[in-house]
Amino acid sequence: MPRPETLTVSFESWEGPLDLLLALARTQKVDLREISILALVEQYLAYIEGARKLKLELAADYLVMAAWLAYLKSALLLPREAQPEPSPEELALRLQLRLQRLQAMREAGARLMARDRIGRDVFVREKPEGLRLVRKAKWAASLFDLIQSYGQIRARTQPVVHMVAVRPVMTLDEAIQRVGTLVGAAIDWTALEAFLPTGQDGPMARSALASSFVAALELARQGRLEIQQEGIFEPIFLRAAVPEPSAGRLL
Amino acid sequence: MEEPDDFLRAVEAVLFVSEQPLTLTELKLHVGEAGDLPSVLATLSDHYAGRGINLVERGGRWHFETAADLAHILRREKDETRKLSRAAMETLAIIAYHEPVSRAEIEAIRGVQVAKGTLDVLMEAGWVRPAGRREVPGRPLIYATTLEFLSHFGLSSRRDLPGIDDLRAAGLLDPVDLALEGLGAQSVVENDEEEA
Amino acid sequence: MEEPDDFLRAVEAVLFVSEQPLTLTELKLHVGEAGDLPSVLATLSDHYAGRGINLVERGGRWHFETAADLAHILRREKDETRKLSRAAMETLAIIAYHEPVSRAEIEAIRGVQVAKGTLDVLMEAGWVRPAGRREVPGRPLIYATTLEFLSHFGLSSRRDLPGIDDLRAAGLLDPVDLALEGLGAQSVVENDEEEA
Repeated sequence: MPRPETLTVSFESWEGPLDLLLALARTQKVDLREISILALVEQYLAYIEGARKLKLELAADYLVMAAWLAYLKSALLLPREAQPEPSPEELALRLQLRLQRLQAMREAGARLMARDRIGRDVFVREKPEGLRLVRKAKWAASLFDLIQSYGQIRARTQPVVHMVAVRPVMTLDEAIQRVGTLVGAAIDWTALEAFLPTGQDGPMARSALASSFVAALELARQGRLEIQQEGIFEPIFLRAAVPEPSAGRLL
Repeated sequence: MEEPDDFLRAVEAVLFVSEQPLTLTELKLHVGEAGDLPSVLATLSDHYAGRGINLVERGGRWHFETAADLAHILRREKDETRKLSRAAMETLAIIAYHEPVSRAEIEAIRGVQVAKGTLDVLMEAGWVRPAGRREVPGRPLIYATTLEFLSHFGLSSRRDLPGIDDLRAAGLLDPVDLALEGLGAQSVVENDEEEA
Repeated sequence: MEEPDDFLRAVEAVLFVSEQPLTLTELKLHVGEAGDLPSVLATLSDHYAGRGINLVERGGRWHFETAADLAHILRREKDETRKLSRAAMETLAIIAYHEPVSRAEIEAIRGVQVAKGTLDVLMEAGWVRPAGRREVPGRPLIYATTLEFLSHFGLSSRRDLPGIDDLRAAGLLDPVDLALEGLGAQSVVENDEEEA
């Protein structure tokens, strides 16, 4: 067996205790399946001892491994019946299996690296022209879009002639007059709409409604009528003001 | 087919990976002098004639290129439907109603400058074409619509375009404020429906 | 030699100009469905076998590359493939032969922690990718190889990994615990926790 000292490489070149163990195992020059674990333990412990004598600084995991191997060695040497669980044979087998696996991957890595690799052994074109995807726009536009656009341009740019549209309206005075007269005839609560002129629609109907409402507010302010509404957006009711004695007292 | 020898294979591979066409001298730097380069190039060139890739010589330099008749395959076209921008739509409408018009005239009608890309888009779409020059100072280019324009918009001639009176009748010439009022009323109705 | 038809010529040209290896689907986008693509690829691949350029399939994607024996002619001084550290090489092999694997599983095989830069280097090279998480406590990330890994190392698929069948048959790709069970070692199962 070669002396462990023949492995003169510094610890920095080992990737941990398992790596060192594998290197030592390979010095036994046998298949990893037939390796003597006891001899390997001896090799490792001797190597660590040698390093200590040289006052090399050892990383903790190398020392942990040394301690574990020392334990394994003593267990392997114990009489059979005194063996603890798990058996030292099993521990030794585990170690052997781990070394085999590491070795297998190390060899696989080397074989992988030795393959014909692109850029080292085989080459692809330096500057391929490339395949082009040409996007061809299909424009979506309808005749309506076209004439609408034209209409907008003309509407936007033609000299604008301002014409004040004559809109049919009910004036506020008219509404006050009308509501004031009609509410006198109404004894009970009557909806606002009942005070509107009939037969109107469109802008005139809207104007009449708005003016009549404002007229009602004005008449209520004058104390000529009362307004009641159950809630927001509920119908608005009007009736002629009934003078109440209590109200008079407060004033 | 004859078994290619290593010299020929080397020439083939060097031409394949090269970034640019190679002269005989440059080729020799790689493949050496072990063979008759001009004859090998001729053999290779024969071999590739009629294939998808051809070996060609241009001005004393050799390179591989794809066969010219396959160009359409290497550029794959994909249709994408896109909406014409408002500027493009308006420009197209002005050309259609007023053709032939110069760019300056289009701008005068639109009241906005016409970006350079706008006319390009319309020409790329195949709807607008340059139609000569206006014989005025500066001889500006004038534009007109194409037959493709008519067929795309389903018109048999430009006379089919609705006239100003038709546009007015359709409400398309409504002054903007009234149009807005209409929109406002509409949106109120919609809101009411949502609340209900 | 048979006269190449247009479909074959198109496939040849598309593969020649493509910037990356192409799948059948990608090829069809360009050459259409006018021919039997797999058979044309086989024909082309046969045609180029033994030439200076070969047509190869890697992980379902096809590309042209130069023949490996011409490396000495094509390799240039400036082409220096960055040498992987031994740790990176082993880690790559472990991922390739065991994928998907977690970092802890890599460490169990190597007997050391995976240094921070090791996986980064492999991912940067484009050979390794995170491939989800293992559904065990802690949900560790797991790693696998990429299609680029296959093309770079000239593998049609992972089945082509050198010696993978032998390693599997020898149980060397199984975890140690599983291997112990396989060996029929008695009183082993309960002591699994001991394995660090």
